[in-house]
Amino acid sequence: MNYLVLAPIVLVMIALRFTRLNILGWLAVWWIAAYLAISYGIEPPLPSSIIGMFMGIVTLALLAYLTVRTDDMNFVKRAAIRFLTDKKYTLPLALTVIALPLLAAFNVYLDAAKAPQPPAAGRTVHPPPPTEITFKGKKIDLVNGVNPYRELQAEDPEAFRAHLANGRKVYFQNCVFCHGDNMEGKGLFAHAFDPLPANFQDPTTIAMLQETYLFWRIAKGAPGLPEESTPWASAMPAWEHFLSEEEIWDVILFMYEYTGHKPREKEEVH
Amino acid sequence: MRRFIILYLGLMVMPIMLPAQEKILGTEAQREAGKKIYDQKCAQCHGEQGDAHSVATPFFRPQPRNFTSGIFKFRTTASGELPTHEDLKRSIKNGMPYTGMPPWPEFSDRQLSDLAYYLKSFYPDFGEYGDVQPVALPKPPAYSEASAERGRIIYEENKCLDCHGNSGRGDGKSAPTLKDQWNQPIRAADLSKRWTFRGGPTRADIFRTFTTGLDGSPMPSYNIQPPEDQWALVDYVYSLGQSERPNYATMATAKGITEAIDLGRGRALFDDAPPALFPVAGQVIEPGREFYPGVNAMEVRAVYNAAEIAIMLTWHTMTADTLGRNSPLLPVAPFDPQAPVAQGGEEFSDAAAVLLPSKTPEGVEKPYFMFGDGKNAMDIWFADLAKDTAEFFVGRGSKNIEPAGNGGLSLVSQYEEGEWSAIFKRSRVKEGGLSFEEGNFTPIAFTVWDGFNRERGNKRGLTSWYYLYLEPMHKESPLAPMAKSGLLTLVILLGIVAFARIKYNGKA
Amino acid sequence: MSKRKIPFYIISLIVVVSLAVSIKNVAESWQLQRELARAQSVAGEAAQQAGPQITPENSHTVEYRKFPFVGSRVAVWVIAELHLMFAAFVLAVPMFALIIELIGYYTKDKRYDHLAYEFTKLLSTSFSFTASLGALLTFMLIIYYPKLTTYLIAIFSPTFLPYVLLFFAEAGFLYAYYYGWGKFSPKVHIALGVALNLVGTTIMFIANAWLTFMNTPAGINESGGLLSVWGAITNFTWMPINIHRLIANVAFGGSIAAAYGAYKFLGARSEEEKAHYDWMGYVGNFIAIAALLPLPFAGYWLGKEIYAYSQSLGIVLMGGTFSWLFIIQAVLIGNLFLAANYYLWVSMERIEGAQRFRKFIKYLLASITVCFIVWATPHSLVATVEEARRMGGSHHPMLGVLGVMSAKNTAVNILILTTYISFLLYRRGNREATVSWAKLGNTVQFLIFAVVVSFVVFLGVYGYFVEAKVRIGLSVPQVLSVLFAMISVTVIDIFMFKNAKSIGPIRWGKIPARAQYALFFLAVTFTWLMGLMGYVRAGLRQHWHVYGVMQDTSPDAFTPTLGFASGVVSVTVLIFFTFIAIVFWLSGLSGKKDWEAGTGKTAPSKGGLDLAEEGQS
Amino acid sequence: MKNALAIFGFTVIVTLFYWYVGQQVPQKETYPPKTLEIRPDLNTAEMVEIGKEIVSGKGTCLSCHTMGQSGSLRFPDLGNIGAVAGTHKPGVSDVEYLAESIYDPNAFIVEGFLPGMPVIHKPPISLNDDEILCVIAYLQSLGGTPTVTMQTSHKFSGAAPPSQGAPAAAAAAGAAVSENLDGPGIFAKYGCMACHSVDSPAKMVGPSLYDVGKRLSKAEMYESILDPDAKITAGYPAGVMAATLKGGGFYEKVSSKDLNILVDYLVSLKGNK
Repeated sequence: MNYLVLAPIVLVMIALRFTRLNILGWLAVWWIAAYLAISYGIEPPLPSSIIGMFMGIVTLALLAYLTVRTDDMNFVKRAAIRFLTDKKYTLPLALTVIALPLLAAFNVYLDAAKAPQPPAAGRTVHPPPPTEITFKGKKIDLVNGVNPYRELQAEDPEAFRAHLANGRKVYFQNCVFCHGDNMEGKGLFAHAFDPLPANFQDPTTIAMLQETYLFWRIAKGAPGLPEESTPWASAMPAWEHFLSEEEIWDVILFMYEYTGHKPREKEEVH
Repeated sequence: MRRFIILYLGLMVMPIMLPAQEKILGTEAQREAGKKIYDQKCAQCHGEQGDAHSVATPFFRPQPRNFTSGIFKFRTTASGELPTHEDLKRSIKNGMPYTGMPPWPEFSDRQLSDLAYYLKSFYPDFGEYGDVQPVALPKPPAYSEASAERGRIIYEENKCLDCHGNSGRGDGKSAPTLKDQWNQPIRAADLSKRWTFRGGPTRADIFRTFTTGLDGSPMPSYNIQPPEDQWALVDYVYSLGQSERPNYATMATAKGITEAIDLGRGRALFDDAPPALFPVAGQVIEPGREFYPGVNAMEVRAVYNAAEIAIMLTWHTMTADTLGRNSPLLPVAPFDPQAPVAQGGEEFSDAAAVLLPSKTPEGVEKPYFMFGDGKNAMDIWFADLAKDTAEFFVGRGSKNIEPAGNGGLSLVSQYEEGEWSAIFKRSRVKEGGLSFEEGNFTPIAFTVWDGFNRERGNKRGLTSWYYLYLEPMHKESPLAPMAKSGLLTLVILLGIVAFARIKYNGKA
Repeated sequence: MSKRKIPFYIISLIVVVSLAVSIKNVAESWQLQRELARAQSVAGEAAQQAGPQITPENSHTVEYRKFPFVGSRVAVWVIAELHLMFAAFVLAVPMFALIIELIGYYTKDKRYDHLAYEFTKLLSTSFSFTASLGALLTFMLIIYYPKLTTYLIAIFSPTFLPYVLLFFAEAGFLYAYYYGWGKFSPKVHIALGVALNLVGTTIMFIANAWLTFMNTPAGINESGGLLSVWGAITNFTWMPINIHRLIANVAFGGSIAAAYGAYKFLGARSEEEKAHYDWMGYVGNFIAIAALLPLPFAGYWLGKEIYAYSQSLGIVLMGGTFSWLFIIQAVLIGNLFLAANYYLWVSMERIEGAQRFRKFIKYLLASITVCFIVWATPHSLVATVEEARRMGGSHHPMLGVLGVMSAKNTAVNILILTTYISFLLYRRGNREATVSWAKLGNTVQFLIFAVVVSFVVFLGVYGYFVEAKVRIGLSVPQVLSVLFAMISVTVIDIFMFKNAKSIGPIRWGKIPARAQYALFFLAVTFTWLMGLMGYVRAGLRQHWHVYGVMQDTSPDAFTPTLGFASGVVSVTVLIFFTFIAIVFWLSGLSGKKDWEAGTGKTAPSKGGLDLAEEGQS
Repeated sequence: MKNALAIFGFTVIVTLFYWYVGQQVPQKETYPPKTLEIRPDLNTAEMVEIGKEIVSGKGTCLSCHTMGQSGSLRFPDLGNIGAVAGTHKPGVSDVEYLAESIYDPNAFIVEGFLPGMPVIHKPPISLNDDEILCVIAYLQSLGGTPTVTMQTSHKFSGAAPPSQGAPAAAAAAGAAVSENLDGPGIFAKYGCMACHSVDSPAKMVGPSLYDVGKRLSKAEMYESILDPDAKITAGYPAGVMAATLKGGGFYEKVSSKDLNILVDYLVSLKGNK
């Protein structure tokens, strides 16, 4: 949130409440205010694709508002026709007719003058997992599989704690450099990678996934991403080459323990 | 006997001291609350007992602080004294950039305080010496160029350059020998990168750091008089780095030039090319893991003409290692957490490499960023700085790197005041391989080996994929599309006016 | 074409339909497939298969054939979609024709009866379109996807004959219902309507079994062999799809009927005609929106079942390749709500006294816009590297929270409540409560809204702090509280406005033309949405014909881009509306019903039904 | 008419608008996983995939070898073979070592194991050179990074018939399809020869079946196949065959017809070859 931008906008909108502006002016102020708030009022700034989409929706809504009342519409229509036909407005009309094409041309110029951007690639953040993977020759069922040590939590808390401790060790010797001490994806080397390492504290990451999904992502890493997750820029290694199956399950236990999230369970079969 | 008296006296004053004690050491409940946080968030690195014996200790350099030693680097108190309560809180909250200690903005003031109380319980003296008084920090006067210039003299007079180097890049002559209190190698700060300052990047931070010193490290405290000179030194250090934040780039832009690319001109060739700074991370993934790379950033510039392209890599390193040899093929023993940190020696030279896909990629698919993969090969332009010729490798994975002659590459390199520059040159077109075309984005990545750090093979610093953009020499004039769009708008507008006039004239 | 000839045309149509249906039946047998294959080989097309000469013995080895120009997949896709759209319409129209007839029967308001009849008029032509398209689809499947078709026939063989027989029953009931209008006693006629609907729904359920089996196969062993037909029918997504389609059909049919009213309104010459069609458009729209409201919940159930069947399939749907499709869907649904509300607001102009509610429009609009924005916010954004770095990843710290289910559930619930409020204001337009407790009633209603909105928002926010299982469960109290608000407020309203004072009449017909365009907008959006959802349901299988059982090995096995799919859906929608225009035109030819008799001078209704009350003028 | 045109125009505009929305989202085509055939232009990653299919299918390697298990094993575990292959014989690269282990399995025996692996580039398994290259690629990928390409040569290259360009995956999967095999064919299909010899009284992992027709009745053979641990030939460990067959899915996959043919074949083995 950028309050320096938002505060004046709010003030102007409050002032607007007490002024008698005609519908066109009113809509124009709203449109500009929405544009400024969306483009500059949010920190960090939104990507331009999103600004475009939001403004599209706002424009649609304001157009709906303009046309919802017949008297408003007639007012606008009459004003437009007057502007287009009345002799009195010839000069401003002529100016508009000249200015708008210039503006359009200038816009093209700005586009051309913009610094080139490296090709952007939309990534699929949660790619669908395969139904099973082969881990060191062993098939791991991702659909119906479970973390084999999860049940210890209830059955043998002592053993479960041992697995957690092992998971903690694995995490802090392998994962912490990128995913960070607090599992927020802000490790020592995180700033050097794009996409940035995943933030496990975020309730929209591991809290939404089954443990087998994590196993797949850890074991297969970026090289094992399916095609829709290209461009494979992720630096996540395929840990199957460096960790044992037990270590991976343990670190998964630890990740949930540390963040306080619960893994998604397989939906009940009805 | 004497000890007995002290104990006796101590017992006598105990009732009086208790409230004061509580202020310094906190209540049982506060320490307990601190311990809870500590055990969950801190013990992995600083150890359950606060003694920095932990699963993660060997993986970080500088190593996590040992709280039982009572030595703290970042304080507002005089050299050798314990830090204040606020100092501890600040260090936890802000963390230390470019070390394993992250900032903890999510801790509330109360949590920070509880933690600080608990940390103090690891070292008994906190209770004994009463409340430590911070050294008063004067309000910083405004920065001035003149003061910075004067600061250069203070910098020289106080022998700062012995460690920090003539240009402040951390390359002083005694820098390679520095060890901390625990006999661990330690590096002098690179003063040209203020964002890496552990104690903070502001002028007040710099002032505090050199007036109070960094206990446990070879950085002593300086009492420079008169006080203006203290600020002159601060201003000089401040003037060495351009900003508090690294301005990391996402792409490098190659500038088109018309003259021939003459490597004899060296760095001057790139005077007009915009620099792009890329962060370098340790290769912590595959065997040969490098947890503390010697280089943390690399600057890239590039120029091209009709026939050739030249890419210059520059980076800061403490020593120019031009003895020994280096190669991506050299074997590395697996990381051994038990082994002491090895450095120095003349076995391995400094080296750097430019990594590029072997073929212009179709779409967004690139070789795996490590050293390519079986599906997509990677070109490695390699510079062993002990030699003056470039080498060329094709990578299909870390264990599948083949030397392939020199790949048509030429190389010049130069070390000056803590900064290496290595310039590669190649013809822009390669039959059946990667060609550089005007207006195209080519994926590019970099790797750097610090010989002093005994980096070689897969033990290295690396970047992820970025892009190299060849800025077209002749930009297409936007006039035609501008005219087109303007005319189209004009026609539409005139159409609207004509329609309205015919239909509504006189009726509105 | 004179009036007298109409029955002749209808009979010919019936003959054609029955023929098509029986041919379809025959076509499903082996025999025809071999015939076709042989015919093809005779025609020399076998050369195109680049395979050996086809003989009776090896003809079943052909797995795919190629449709010229656009390819088999697109051809079957378009035909299937058209068949489905018509089928939806044909199933939905009797449903609300019956509802409206019932209302007319109980209120003794002749207008409803006429309206129901007019809807039914659209039916007979659409029915033949549906059947023809169905036959075409079957042929295309047999010709272009013989392997898949054979497999499905093998699994579902016991269901085909009942299906076809039910089709005959459907035709019989339909024409009896249509031609028997006013000829049977009302009770018999209504019974016919009920039977028609039951048969139609059963037909849809059977067809749903086939297609849901392809998504979530059940009742078979690992190698695809049949274990139980009943198991294959009652697969994971069968019931959710049944319910989803049942509701969606009503909404879709309502919107098309409203479009019909709008079309007639715009072409109407007399005031009375205008009044009638204005009212018809209103009723159609009302039904469409009423059915739209529960639709998202049925959708969530379907999604949940897909997730339960397989995490992979669930993630393909919600998080993977198709996550962007749901952003397009959000735009469509946002537009639906916006247009539906817009129609209500504009149409308030024909209600005297509704001017006093105008000032609320901007708040309702603001609420809709904000919810629309939340719903359309993607989770992972398209951003340049520079932008992504400023955001600190591909998730924006602020928008990231809007991109997930908790936020979207909340947004859709509030959208529904807002639409409900618009309707409430519309309903009160020309009336003023006279009961002594009116003020208290208003306060209580307001409090209910306030509490429910805060509760829904609270649950939405709370959803970020609990595990996935609980979070998914939270949508239930959200929905229930919204339902509670709608029902309790409606009940209070009914009592409060029991003997309300009328401020002025509803001037049917005095509605601006742009409101009618809003109805068209709704119809097109609904249709497009159906096309898109059809695509995602089928596309979900990716390179499988039957998920996990039979792989698609044809050259079309890849999943096309969303842009391409949008193109196909757009073309399908345009073809559909061209056909619909023909249906409208034909039903217009079949003679003008003497609707004049019913309007204008009916007695005020006595029932407590909303619709009936709206009908007052 | 004018109305109808206006409405149609409006419909077209709305449809175009949604089409436009559809163009604004990221455009990505997803292709189904490729079916792999052995072709000379395969890249290493694809070779690994094919190798994996062969190892668990046609090659019947997993009848004896395990992946990622430790403890007392009959055959060396392959879970980390890619990392250790280069270390077994000094001076021999991992590719050469793996090739030797496949073409000449008894040339070098890992300490603690017994010889007994059949050659697999000859009937009945009959992998060709290209398939074996893929197997090597896959073995390298287990714990290591594969380096071989289709052009890699080693000292055994040419020992087996070259590839006919047959689809390897299909061939590998072919094991599950019922074909009209004779007794030896079925014996080969289920990988029996990995543990039992039929042409000589040589002891392998399991007892030789050279003269089984003389030793066992038909009923006993059925029992030994379907419940191997019911009776154990003296000198052989229990549980081995059961464990192996479970891994290979023998019980589920063998049809009663195949079982009959197999037993008939075994009955015919009377040691007079």
